[in-house]
Amino acid sequence: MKLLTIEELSLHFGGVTALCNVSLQVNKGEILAIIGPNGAGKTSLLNCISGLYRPSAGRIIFQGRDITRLPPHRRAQLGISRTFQNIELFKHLSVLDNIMLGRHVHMRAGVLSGGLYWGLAQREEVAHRRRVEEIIDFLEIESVRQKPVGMLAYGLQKRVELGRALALEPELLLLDEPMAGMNAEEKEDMARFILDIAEEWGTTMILIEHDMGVVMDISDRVVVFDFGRKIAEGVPAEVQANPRVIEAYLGQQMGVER
Amino acid sequence: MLALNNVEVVYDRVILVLKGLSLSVPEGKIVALLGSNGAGKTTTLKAISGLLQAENGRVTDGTIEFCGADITNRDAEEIARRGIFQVMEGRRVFEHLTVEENLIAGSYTRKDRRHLKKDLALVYHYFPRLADLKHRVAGYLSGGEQQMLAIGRALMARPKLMLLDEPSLGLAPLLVAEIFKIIKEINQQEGTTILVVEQNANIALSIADYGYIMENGKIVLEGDVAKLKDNEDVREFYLGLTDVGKKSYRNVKHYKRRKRWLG
Amino acid sequence: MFLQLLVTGLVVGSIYALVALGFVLIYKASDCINFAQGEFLLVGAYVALALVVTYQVPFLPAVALTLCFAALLGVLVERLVLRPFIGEPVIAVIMATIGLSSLMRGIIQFIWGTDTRVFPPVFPQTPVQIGEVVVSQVYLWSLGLALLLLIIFALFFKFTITGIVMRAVADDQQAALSMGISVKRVFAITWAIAAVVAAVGGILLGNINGVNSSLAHLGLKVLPVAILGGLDSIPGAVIGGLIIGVLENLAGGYLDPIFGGGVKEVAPFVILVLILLIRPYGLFGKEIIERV
Amino acid sequence: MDCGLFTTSYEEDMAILFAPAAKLKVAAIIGCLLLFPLLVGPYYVSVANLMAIAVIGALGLNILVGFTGQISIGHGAFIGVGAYTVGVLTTKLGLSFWAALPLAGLAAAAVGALFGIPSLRLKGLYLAIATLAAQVIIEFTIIHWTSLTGGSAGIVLQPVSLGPYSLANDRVFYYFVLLLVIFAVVFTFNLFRSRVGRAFMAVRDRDIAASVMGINLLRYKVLAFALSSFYAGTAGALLAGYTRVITPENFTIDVSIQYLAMIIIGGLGSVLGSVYGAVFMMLLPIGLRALADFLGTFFPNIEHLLLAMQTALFGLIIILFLIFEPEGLAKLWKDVKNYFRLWPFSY
Amino acid sequence: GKKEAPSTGPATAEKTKEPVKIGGIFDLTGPTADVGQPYADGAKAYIDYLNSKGGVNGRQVELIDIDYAYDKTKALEAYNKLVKQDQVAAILGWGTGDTEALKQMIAADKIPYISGSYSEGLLDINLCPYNFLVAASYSDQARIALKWIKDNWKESRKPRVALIYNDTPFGKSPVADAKKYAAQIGIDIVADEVVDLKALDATSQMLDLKQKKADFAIIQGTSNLAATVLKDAKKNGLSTRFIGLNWAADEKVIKLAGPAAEGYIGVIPFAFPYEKVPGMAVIQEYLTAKGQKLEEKNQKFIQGWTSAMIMTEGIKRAGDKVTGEAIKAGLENLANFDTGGLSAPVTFTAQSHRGSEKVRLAEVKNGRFEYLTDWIGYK
Ligand SMILES: Nc1ncnc2c1ncn2[C@@H]1O[C@H](COP(=O)(O)OP(=O)(O)OP(=O)(O)O)[C@@H](O)[C@H]1O
Ligand SMILES: Nc1ncnc2c1ncn2[C@@H]1O[C@H](COP(=O)(O)OP(=O)(O)OP(=O)(O)O)[C@@H](O)[C@H]1O
Ligand SMILES: [Mg+2]
Ligand SMILES: [Mg+2]
Repeated sequence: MKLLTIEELSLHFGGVTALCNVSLQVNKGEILAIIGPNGAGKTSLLNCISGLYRPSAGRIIFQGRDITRLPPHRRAQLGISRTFQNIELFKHLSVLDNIMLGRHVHMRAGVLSGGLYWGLAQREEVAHRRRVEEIIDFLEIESVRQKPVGMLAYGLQKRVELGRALALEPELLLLDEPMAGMNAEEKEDMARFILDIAEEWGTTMILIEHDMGVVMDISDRVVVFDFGRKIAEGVPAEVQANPRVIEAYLGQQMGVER
Repeated sequence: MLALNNVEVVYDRVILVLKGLSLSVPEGKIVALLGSNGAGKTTTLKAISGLLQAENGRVTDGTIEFCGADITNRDAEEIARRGIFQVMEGRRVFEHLTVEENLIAGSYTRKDRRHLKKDLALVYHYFPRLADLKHRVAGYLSGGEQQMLAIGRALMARPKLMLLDEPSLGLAPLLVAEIFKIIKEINQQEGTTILVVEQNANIALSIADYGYIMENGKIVLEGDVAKLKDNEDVREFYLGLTDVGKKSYRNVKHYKRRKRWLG
Repeated sequence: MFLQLLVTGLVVGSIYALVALGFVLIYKASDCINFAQGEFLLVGAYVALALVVTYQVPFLPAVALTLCFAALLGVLVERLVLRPFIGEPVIAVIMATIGLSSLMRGIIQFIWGTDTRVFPPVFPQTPVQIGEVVVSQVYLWSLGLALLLLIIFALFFKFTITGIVMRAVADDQQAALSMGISVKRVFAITWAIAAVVAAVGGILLGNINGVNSSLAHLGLKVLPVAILGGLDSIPGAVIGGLIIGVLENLAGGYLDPIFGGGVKEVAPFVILVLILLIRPYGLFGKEIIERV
Repeated sequence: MDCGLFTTSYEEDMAILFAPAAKLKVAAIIGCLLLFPLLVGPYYVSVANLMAIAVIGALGLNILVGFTGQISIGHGAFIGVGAYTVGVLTTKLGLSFWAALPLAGLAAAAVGALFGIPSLRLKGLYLAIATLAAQVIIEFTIIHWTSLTGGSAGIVLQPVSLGPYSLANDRVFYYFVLLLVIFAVVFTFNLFRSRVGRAFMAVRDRDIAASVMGINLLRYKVLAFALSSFYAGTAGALLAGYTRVITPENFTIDVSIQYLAMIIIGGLGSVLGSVYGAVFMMLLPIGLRALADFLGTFFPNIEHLLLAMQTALFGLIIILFLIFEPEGLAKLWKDVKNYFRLWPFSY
Repeated sequence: GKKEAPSTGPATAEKTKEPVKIGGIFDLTGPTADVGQPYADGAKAYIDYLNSKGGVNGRQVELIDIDYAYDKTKALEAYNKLVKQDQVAAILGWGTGDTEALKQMIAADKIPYISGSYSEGLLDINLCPYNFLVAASYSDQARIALKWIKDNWKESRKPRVALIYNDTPFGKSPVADAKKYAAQIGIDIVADEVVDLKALDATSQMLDLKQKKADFAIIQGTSNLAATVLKDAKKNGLSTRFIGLNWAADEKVIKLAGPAAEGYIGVIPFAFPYEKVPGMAVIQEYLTAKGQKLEEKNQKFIQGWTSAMIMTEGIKRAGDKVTGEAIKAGLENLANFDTGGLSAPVTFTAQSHRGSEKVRLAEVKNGRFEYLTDWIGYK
């Protein structure tokens, strides 16, 4: 079952080619890892999928629908959600509000109803608060739920960001280096959350990560990028043994480690 | 060369982050500082380089000595002039300047401008990639390129002590290896003393001479690299190794999840 | 008429460019707009005036003294008012400079009152006839001076280390600090230069028909110039100044009789909005680099 | 002391005032406000009335600047749109003030929304200057569309009556505007603990992330402009109904700046801050004048000096505030409260 | 506000009586401060002088003055404070815009109001029963200037006249009437030029005048505007002759414009300090006692002095009951009231508050205004 199909996608910035004729398929329910050297265009690809960049050529098809020209918020409504390489939380808002914002597309109340806090708005707030509390429990961040996220430690912020993306109840979850800057123990936690999400919610995920250990262990399939082109694709073990990948990305040591 | 004695750091007058931390960096060596998120590693570096003030933080107790002089709570620029250069977390290159202008800005504290050309050549020698990108605007470089630039910029200042804050953050494995190789080279060929903060304990310990491990604002373990590598906890929590070798993230999951359900 | 308006526009535009330069300098170094630029202009004009009229100092030494004073004032203002805002959000800085403008205006008013004061004639009063166009000599001076200063600054920012460092500070103050760049010094220099540039503008303008508090409005009026050119672009300031000077005069000349005055004041803003809609960072402004 | 409160349901947890002490406090404040005009002369009531109008305007600006992060230097002009709508509708079309009041809000909202459209592409200072352009352009229109607005002479309105009472009576107007202010404050409070308000804050903190969370940036930015201008228009309409004289000077850039000062001094992104800020800024000139009068009895010359320095002091106070309490009066007040809540156990 | 307390009260018994409070809404710092300051000084000086002579009807006069910086909003605030808080009996006001804006309230509150504005619009006795104009209205002034132009016109073609004014109610006040009158008597109005009150540049307007070949231009503005216009006219080589109405013609114009002011004609309703008239001797005496010099005062000082004199005369004639109505009646009692030569004689009646219709014209010669005419009207 294809959830997302990318056809011949290209992206240019002035003279820089960030993506060049990239085609890719993501199947429902899988965890697809994208790896590649810095500046290979991994984040750019996610940006194209979530609508922050407009590709110069090519198509993006999500659940059978061409979304290439849709603005980001429309894609969110269709069920695409993401986290960012450098945490992009709403710094002055509490953890709760941040995750509530993830529910935005599922809520309806407008200005009037919200300002009067009457009827729909009030009912809705309570109902969605319940969902949000579940996510908070799941990510084990109960103790900080009322704190402004700007004050939290890095690792916790990463979790909140995951929570916010999750609150949208996405079909497709894009994770851009969720484990960067974490130590081994925290990586383990994050890996556990990702696997649980896949298992319990059945969410499809695209994961960018530089830690090969993690990639090899938790992804179903791996795609490798270099200079904006896809240079390899396959199950983790296959990719790891691919000489092109070793040369461009892993280096000798990593390649042979297994 | 550098010594921190019982340093306490407080943010916003109330948040106590460093709780009596002591460490020392001998001249010409590479010292690694490891620790979990939020342990206060960055804070330690900022305390040394004087950048705390910009964030409303202060060293409230203890002393920081550099080459025999007390530099506790001094201005950042003064400390930099004395030869300490911090490469900040998250690279922080000057986005709108070109690569070369970034490097020139790095040489600001140098008194003699005559060596500018030579210094530039040296940086380009270590990072040939930067030479190709000379005239590109730094804000659009990829993460790894920016990291190279940040280190290159530090080199331009010819510091006695270089503080590196998570140089591997977000870099591809190949680059991580390369950058650490260059760090080692710089240390050996230029004689620059280096204090490096890293999450990637494997690689950090592979080039360092000495290591500190901190938790919660204090040093909990220190020693020669070899000794650290043997330590049980370090192996488990920092190197991700178990008795049977490398553990799998999939297995971790089941183990932890069971624990969560039981608990 | 058209030619005359065009020429008048160009020379007036050169003064705008000069004043806009003050905005650009400060923006380049500290990413903030100085809403008190008009008051700096006024101070320059008044100080020169006081020296010339009250203390009978000859004009050129008086100008030199004024510029020194302006530099000092710039440094002082930076030290006392702006320094605490290093690293604060834009809106706080904007408001601080608005407060500063109010403060300076009050003090100026207290010292010099609100009456118009006039310089004894320095530049020859007889206008120069170029073809059928008449231009007063002060304007020609300002045109020349503005162009000269603009070239100097463009070179300064591109090629001197101080210039590069100033731009670096604008990008990331903390990183600059970590490299031993004295952000304070950079700011002090910037404000000093900006105040000097403003004073030059003030003296030139004061020589046209005198000095009163309305000169300070020029600060606001020139904002569109700085934005149009792109807040951080020195050539932008020049081109923006000339464009707005010309368009404003043409609009004033042809539309004022229809609308009954005031078109000159809005024309720059209308032009500005139209251009911003197409180019959100002005003609030559640096884009805010936003990567995720 | 409100420590140790437990809630058992989300409804309770999410109520604004669930502690009895808080309820009591609010009741006491409202009681004082109701009694106020009976205790002081008409002049102070009229000052309070202008203050109340300013509170509504400041709330509006804070929605835009403080909560949504879109800097605006054109608020004065949007207030003017409201005032002139009332002026034109009542004098030219013979509409009653009561019909014109909501229309004024809507007209201002429409104009605000129009000038809010560039906010999608313009950020920070560039947007600020675009709103400055709005200010200048609207002001120009007001002054030069003489047939409609009376040009620089302005419009003089007929007295407005509320049933048997005349709004020209300071006390009557006071109770009327007090009601509106309370409504506006509560409305704003509620807004920012529900969906739309949260989206505004998300746009402020990080608009890219907000768009990825499904927030339509253009819609919400324009909505913020419209909503903010609706408050402004209402404030303008009230001003028109109360003073009965509308002239362009009421809506200059200085007014815009004064409103900015209110919300910055009060506290950006704080509902109560808008209230404190508006009250403070309206009291400032009166306080200065009183101070001058008082000092004048001792030193006959100082009052002249102080009056001349009013502008300067305005600037100085803003600067000092920004330096010493950048988060505004709201924060200051919170600190004081926190201090006394723990008192005498504060360290 | 500044209270003009008596410096040397003469009769001690009278001091126990409540002072009469009157308000002053002046422009000391705004765009018309160039003329507003000396005007306010003059008014305050007169009250001080009056108090030193025992006040009115044995009561001191307290002038509570507020600087409103030519801002109608602030004028409204000031008015509210004066009426509601200080409960003044009458007010000396200032600008056209603010006086017009306040006129409804003035009528409702019954506050006799003598403003520095002589706008025709304030003469409607039904709308403005409490406003009094102490000099010829701006419209009348403009008509007189036009009539003078016509009377002295030698050529066969019609004279071309331009109107220069500022975009305020003050500036626009005489425009429509002047145009109407010009059409009546056969003068072409060729241009309307709008110049800001504080403008320091009027180049484009002067270029327009030059193109339209105006023979004369009538200026309605204040000293600063007039000076800017005169200077830019000279710079651009115009041959137009300029005539300034009341507020645009005083010594300050000469000071600011220097040689460019030569030949400038003023419409002058009040006396210059250097005139030898009985009223001036009083001022001289008062100023000398205060250690000040008459030569340092200008014509706008005299104007303020005279206005305050007329106001207090009304209060005096109101008798012991100083209510607004009584003061109004007192003022309406003035018939050919002689200000000691400081202005034309003033007459108010219950039907008309047009205090005078007469002015003198003067021309700047060698840096000084010299009269061209005696007191003249246009009829
Ligand atoms: N907004 C932009 N403007 C200009 N160039 C850009 C922009 N975004 C990305 N690029 C360029 O596109 C290329 C790909 O960048 P991208 O961020 O996708 O890399 P990446 O694979 O995510 O790298 P990393 O692992 O370092 O995050 C780089 O060369 C980068 O400089
Ligand atoms: N400017 C600040 N104000 C207040 N608290 C701060 C500030 N900076 C850091 N902290 C707090 O100090 C603690 C230590 O932070 P620090 O950044 O030094 O940790 P770190 O060890 O570098 O972590 P990481 O691995 O995430 O970079 C954290 O709990 C953080 O919340
Ligand atoms: Mg990336
Ligand atoms: Mg850190």
